[in-house]
Amino acid sequence: MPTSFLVLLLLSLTAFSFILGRRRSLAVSAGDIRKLNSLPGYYGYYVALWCGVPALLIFIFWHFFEGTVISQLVLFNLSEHTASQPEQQLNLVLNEIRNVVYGNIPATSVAPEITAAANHYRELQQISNMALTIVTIVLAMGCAMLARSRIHTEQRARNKVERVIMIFLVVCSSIAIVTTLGIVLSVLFEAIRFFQAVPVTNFIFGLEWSPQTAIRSDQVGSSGAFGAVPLFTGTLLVSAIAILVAAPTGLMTAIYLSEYATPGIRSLGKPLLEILAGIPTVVYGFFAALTVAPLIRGWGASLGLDVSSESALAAGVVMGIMIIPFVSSLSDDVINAVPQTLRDGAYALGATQSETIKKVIIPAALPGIIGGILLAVSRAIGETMIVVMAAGLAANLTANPLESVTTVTVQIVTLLVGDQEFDSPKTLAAFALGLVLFIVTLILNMVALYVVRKYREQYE
Amino acid sequence: MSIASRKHWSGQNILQLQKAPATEPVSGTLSAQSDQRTVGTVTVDDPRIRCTDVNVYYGSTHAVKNISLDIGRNEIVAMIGPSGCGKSTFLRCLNRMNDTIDNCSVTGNIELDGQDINDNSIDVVPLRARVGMVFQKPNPFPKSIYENIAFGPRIHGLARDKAELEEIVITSLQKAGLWKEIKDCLDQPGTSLSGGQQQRLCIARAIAINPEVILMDEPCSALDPIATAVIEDLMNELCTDYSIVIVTHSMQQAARVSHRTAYFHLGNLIEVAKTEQIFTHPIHQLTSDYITGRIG
Amino acid sequence: MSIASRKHWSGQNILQLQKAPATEPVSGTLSAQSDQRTVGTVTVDDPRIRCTDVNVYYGSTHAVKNISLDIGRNEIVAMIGPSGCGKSTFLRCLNRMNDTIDNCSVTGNIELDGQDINDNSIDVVPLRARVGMVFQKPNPFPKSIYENIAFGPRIHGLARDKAELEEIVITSLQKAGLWKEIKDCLDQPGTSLSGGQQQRLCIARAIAINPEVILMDEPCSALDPIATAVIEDLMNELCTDYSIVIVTHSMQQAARVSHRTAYFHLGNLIEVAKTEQIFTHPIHQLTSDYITGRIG
Amino acid sequence: MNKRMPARPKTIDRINQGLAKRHASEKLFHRMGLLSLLFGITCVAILFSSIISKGYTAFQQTFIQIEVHFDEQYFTVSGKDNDTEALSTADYGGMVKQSLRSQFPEAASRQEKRLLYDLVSIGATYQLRNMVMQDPALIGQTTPVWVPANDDVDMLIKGHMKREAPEAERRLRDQQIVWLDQLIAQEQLSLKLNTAFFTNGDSREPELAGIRGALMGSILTLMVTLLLSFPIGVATAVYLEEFAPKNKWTDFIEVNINNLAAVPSIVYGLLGLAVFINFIGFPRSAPLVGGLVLTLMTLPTIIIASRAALKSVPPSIREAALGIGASKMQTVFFHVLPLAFPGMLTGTIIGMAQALGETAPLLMIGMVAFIVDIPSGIFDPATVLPVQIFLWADSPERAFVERTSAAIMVLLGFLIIMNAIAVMLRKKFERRW
Amino acid sequence: QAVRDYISIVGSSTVYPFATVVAETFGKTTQFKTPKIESTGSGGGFKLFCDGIGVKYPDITDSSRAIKQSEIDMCATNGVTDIIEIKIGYDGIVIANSKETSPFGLSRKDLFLALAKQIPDPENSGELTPNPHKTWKEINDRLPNIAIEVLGPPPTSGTRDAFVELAMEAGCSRFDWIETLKKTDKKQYQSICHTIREDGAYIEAGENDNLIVQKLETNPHALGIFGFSFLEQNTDKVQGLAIDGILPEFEAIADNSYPVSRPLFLYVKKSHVGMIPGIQAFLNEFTSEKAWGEDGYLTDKGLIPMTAAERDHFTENARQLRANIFMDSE
Ligand SMILES: Nc1ncnc2c1ncn2[C@@H]1O[C@H](COP(=O)(O)OP(=O)(O)OP(=O)(O)O)[C@@H](O)[C@H]1O
Ligand SMILES: Nc1ncnc2c1ncn2[C@@H]1O[C@H](COP(=O)(O)OP(=O)(O)OP(=O)(O)O)[C@@H](O)[C@H]1O
Ligand SMILES: [Mg+2]
Ligand SMILES: [Mg+2]
Ligand SMILES: O=P([O-])([O-])[O-]
Repeated sequence: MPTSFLVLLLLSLTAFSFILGRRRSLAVSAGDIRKLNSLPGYYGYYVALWCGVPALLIFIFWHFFEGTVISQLVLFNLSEHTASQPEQQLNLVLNEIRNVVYGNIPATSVAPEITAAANHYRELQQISNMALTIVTIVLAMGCAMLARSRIHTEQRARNKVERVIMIFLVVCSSIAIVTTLGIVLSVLFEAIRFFQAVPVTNFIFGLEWSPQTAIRSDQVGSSGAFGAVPLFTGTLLVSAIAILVAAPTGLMTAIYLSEYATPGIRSLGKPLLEILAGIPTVVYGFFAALTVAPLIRGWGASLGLDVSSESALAAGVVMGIMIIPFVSSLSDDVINAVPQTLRDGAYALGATQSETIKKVIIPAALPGIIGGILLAVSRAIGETMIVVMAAGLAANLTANPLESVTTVTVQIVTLLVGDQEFDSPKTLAAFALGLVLFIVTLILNMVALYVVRKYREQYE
Repeated sequence: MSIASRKHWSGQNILQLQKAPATEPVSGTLSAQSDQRTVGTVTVDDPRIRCTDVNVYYGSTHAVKNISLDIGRNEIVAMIGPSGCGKSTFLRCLNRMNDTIDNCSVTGNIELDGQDINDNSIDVVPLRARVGMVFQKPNPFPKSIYENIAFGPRIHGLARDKAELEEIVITSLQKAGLWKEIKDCLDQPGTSLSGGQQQRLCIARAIAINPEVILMDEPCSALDPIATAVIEDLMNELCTDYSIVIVTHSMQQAARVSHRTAYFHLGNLIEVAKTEQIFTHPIHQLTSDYITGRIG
Repeated sequence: MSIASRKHWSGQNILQLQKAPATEPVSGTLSAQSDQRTVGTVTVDDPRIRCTDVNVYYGSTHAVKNISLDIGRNEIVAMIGPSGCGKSTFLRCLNRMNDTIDNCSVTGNIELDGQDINDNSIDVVPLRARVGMVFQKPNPFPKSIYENIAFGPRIHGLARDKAELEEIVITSLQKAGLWKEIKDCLDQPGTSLSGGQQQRLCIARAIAINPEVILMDEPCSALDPIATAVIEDLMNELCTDYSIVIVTHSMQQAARVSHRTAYFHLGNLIEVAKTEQIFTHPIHQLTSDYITGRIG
Repeated sequence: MNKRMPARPKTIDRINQGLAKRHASEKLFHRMGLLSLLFGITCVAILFSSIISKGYTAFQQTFIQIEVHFDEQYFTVSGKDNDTEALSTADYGGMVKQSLRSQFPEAASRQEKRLLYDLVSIGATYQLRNMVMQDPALIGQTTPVWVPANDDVDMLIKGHMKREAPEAERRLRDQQIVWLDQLIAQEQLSLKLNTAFFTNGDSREPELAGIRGALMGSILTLMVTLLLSFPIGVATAVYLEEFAPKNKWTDFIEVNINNLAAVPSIVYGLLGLAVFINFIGFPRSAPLVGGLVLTLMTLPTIIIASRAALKSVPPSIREAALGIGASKMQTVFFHVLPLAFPGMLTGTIIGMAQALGETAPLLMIGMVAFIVDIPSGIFDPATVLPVQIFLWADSPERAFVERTSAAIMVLLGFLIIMNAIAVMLRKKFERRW
Repeated sequence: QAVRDYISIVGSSTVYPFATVVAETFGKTTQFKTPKIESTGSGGGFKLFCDGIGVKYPDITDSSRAIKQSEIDMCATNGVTDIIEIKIGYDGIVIANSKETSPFGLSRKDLFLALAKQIPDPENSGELTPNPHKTWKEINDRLPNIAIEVLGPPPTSGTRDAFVELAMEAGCSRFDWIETLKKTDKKQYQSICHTIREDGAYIEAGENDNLIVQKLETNPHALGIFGFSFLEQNTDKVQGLAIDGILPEFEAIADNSYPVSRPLFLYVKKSHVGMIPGIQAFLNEFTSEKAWGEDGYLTDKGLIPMTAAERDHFTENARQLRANIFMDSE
């Protein structure tokens, strides 16, 4: 039975057992649901969960191991000569066998031994398929029947179903933790290797960043060319410019949309701005480098300022435009959710609309607004392409927005996708940068949480 | 205070007030559509607020029907009537709070000191500063108690300095009878107070900006008798300078504090009269039914 | 109903109830810290709810202090007291609504039909279905009126089919005295009703699930006398089967409907007694001060 | 009671005094709001107009009509007539060249012939093959066929290459332009709808390059992302906001999630490479892996937005439901979630938009690749729209400039459709209380 | 577990445009599927390529430089021992400016003096001084009096490596004392010759050559460094500058007279040939005359072909699958 068909079958069995459970609960209560501990639907879910979940788990488990098991069996039957090849080579042989099985290459073009193995493979697959079908269906039906038979009026089906939902919720929340762990682990070891080559202090306090030259001249450590300070100041500068553009515009837009604009304008303006978040960053990069940067340079020249052709300002401004919707849409939602009674309270005291907004609504919506701004800041910190194209890659230690800077992420990307070398500090530096950035933003977020807590105003 | 002195408002059907004879009470049932003519003394000389033919619609619901009513200077007017009869709605017209409800439309003429408040050129900010309001459901800001009260004086620039502001806050809380209970926790959020405390907080907030007219929508509903007495005293004190309109369900309260009482029924203003009179000799059948507890 | 029959709750200081002699009234002032001993008949035989030494803290604020009180079967208990004295807080303990407030902690023993409701093994869902509640501030769902009422019966599976559900909705609305006004607009949002209508909607919503105990926090505060009478009738009717605890600021109402009355003051339960008795011969000085309007 | 309260006339006078200033600031505030909105919309408009003005020409393509003679001799090389092998391997390039030679016999030298052959796209060859494979009866006949012109010709016709420029500064020689003018005069050259752009996968020949592969890749990838990130994000937000005890641990989780939003997207690529490809063993370049990585990347956005939305539901709603004995789960699912839904959708819209435009993490998992075949499942190698844009933007051929913009237009169209659905849903659930 | 029926290629972004044309033609003219080609950069390509043998790992990697010893070692430890190296042609690196500015020729020494971080002190032989040059005229009187502003690839790119080695180093070694350093202190020599100034005169403009071309348009005084194919496509906008008197033209690069050009390579895992369908056929297509010959379609795309002899040599390698990675190829 084809996999998709089996899945469909299991799904319909699950749906059917929902009905079964519901029916059963009505039957044991003689049709009077008031006698039941929980609503009939919950008994339905209860049976459906018993039907679907174990079968699905087996199904996934099976698919996870099926390939390996069959492969091992097939390899076991290969001739001495073929089987004695190194394991990696066997992997290729298997691929060839599978290619024959799936008809990607004609059976005539390969050795007879492979053809035989392919036939064997096919047989095993059929057996496995058969077994899986039987096992899952029997399991699904068995569990469903068992669950159904256990339904009685006192059974707390709702609690059980809710517990399953709760488990689901907890598992989902733990994904964030697991992701964090994964990210830390995936950069930690390489970062440690980097720090074995370059002292941590040099990295964190060094003022010069020039990874390539350092390797070439083999001056690692002594020249301090792995000083991350210019990268972090660059990140700070560009993100600060971006947020200076995005936060006021975004917030004012949100206020305008939710408080002043007619519903028509609001329902048009908000999604329109949300498009800004989805334009690929390459496009922004071109926009920044070819439109905004020359513009700023021209203005600068007319004011007698010396503007670099790749300025942090151009990159920052364009990045700011990109993250406007993070602030505007999220803030609009939370501002809209502030209860009308609060507005009424302020209006009745003779407050103007802007006073009401500034002094009552914004404070009440502050946690959500800060959340939006933090998200925007995060996006700005994590953005790469715009800076690469518009601010360049030169690691200048400067606070002047008219000069070119580079950011941590840009360096991570260029180090990782450029011409990397095995185990050289240059490549490893990317991981160290990732780790340190992670820690820095973690600290920033803790501060932000503390501040938000302190100023939070909970309505009602 | 004569009916003839009333100026007519063009574009509306002309107001024809009749004093229904007490011996022949007006019919006790009202169709929802019919325009009821108000009996009693609708007008006063030199009113602070004069309403003529006010109608309020929520979408297609006609919540307030053709109501004309004057509020005099230094007068306390009580509005009574069964729940849902349009008291709050009418009250909210007087400082244009209905502007904030999307599907709510108000027609008719409402004048404050002779000035049409629904006029486009009218600035609602000083209007609402002059006509203060206490809402039916207490709605403290999610700020500290102090900030709740200081909000009004601060936006209007009523205090020259911190000390003055503090004084305004304290006096307002004292007047509302809340000071003693919360003087140690002025920095607690207003939302963490008990129901009655919140209500008094809102009263204090409203009087902190010294309005000339105060609209109070059931200000004592969540208050114990003692706190109620404090508020009633406050009203008596304030009415030497200001006008007060109060919605209440307690006839005793209406009797105790108000000079005139207006009885609303299904969106109509049935009867307005001096309070003594309305509670002793109601003219309209509906009024007397309500007062004696026969409607329900 | 003897004090000695009271079972003691370990870990708390032992309850020592004394009947204060009427001739020597207990001091009228109370330090916020002191534990007040309740006078009067705290216990009943075969109570529905038995509370022993209940304390509630909001963070560090001690809002309810060492209160013990029984609610009998088929009894209406009224709770009176000045605003902010902890009535609502205590009421909310009885169906564990205080669980939802973050910094609120409850200690002491509360039993419903002999079962400790604060026990970890207790499922709050059936508990709250058995102990219904009407909140002080009306809080309808932002859904249609029909859905507001139907929600409870639906989640508890009280109706076999649509028709039955509809019937429950209609009866509940009728009992709460709201049916006539809104029978044509059941699909309007509950939030667009007037204050008093919202309050009755919440009452209807609470009784729609047929609770055994009903906690009502000022259910009639926004209601006119007639609507109030409807609710009071409802209470009388309900108490033949159920227990009712009502918080009210109207002594008249307490006198009219309740069997026993409890007087709260600054978080303490000062006195509990048969309603006739408390309004005629209060034992505690504070009680009599309050009833005669001397505290404030 | 208190005589120091300012007297009445003083109060309203004071209020009136400050009024002008307050109204001015009100007006300013209102204006600032409007300006901000206009600024944002102007940015959208500028980006759109620059993209559209650069890209709209890509929806047309220059075609040249040639007279093709499907000579039998081409099909009998292998000795076996008309079998599929012979049909598919016949020298169609030769046929194209033959027909061009007969059209312009004056091209004699080797150099001139090369210039002549350069006028039509290599795609002409594949086109002829398809024609014959579908209808072998064509063999032996002569038919006129419209074939795509080479990208340089296309650029010249569309005006992106200046014909007045000196010969050395353009990619077409004078001779070629003469031939093209002849073709135009004989109405054998014209601009037609560029269907290949919508039906083909990637190609190194601009005139054959299409967006369909990348579009399919994007759809598959985003489907995986949406199906995972929305439920997981909402579930996480619900758990943290409604069920989790408020303590240090949940604070830590909150900070953590905020922090994940700031992790550079390429690091998610590293994670995906380590976990999904190297550890679990999913294939490289697969939409499944791309979707998983983007899921991890968008989760913080959705979670943060959803939490903000849940926070702004007034507690009285929860109390009301709990008070009539709804379980917490029922309260959340029946009352809180519907009210928080608009905010959750906002988070999803923005998160998905970001996922749709992301390139960097896909680099690590092999989705920045040249893939010609249209992916048909989440395990097939695929690329996505922003990657296609990125790759085309980096191509030397001039004709890819307009195609890049056209690809951006397709991406934006996709984005708008995706958002429109969400926005409609969001509007349905929005309300104020 | 996935079954792979297509060739997987990773590697240099410089070779990417050429490898993809071959792949596309191969896919369209044979029964095999079109190979999948990832642009990961040369180093990234080797990293993936050397990770092991099996379907999970790529079959071929492109590179814009020869494989390094460290990479060979890495391959060897992972069991990738037999590697076929095929040189496919050359890529010219051009220095260009906007058409609006008049062209000027540069010598490699000029380039070194303009772009090195430190240059030999003219007063003090044997000493270095931080590069003082602000305009081209300061370097050489023949050159125009405009500010030095060069847009080029970042240090992480192979093009930058090639530029540094072929242009800078050659210019650098015109100074005799530096030339001698080469033998005595190679590290010192490299650090002088390979270090590009970081004071803003050299602008790292990313790896997108189109972007550099377009930036030259908006900034007529700047020079840009990029691959030959981009010059070819943009002759109306930019012009290549002569290096040491030789203009970057097709023939000049092909006959090796243009000094700044570098070879491009394919590396093939021998053990995958025959197991993954089509590798041999793909190599045949790549090394066929119609692809990489002088009139082949790769030259259309900007690849500079090798001499016929070289082509024959590598065609032979490809046909014979001659593993030809030797341990001293660094
Ligand atoms: N959420 C809260 N957080 C902190 N303190 C609270 C909170 N709710 C109530 N309090 C305090 O607890 C005390 C008792 O409040 P409660 O609401 O029980 O009073 P009450 O007797 O119901 O008064 P009222 O008649 O005014 O409703 C009050 O002093 C109040 O300020
Ligand atoms: N926002 C609204 N949208 C639609 N209808 C409304 C709205 N507010 C009130 N109504 C309706 O208007 C009528 C009058 O309401 P109003 O609030 O003025 O009554 P009320 O006299 O204040 O009653 P109560 O004493 O119960 O507060 C009611 O029938 C109510 O249902
Ligand atoms: Mg009202
Ligand atoms: Mg209370
Ligand atoms: O991608 P490259 O290694 O050729 O720069």
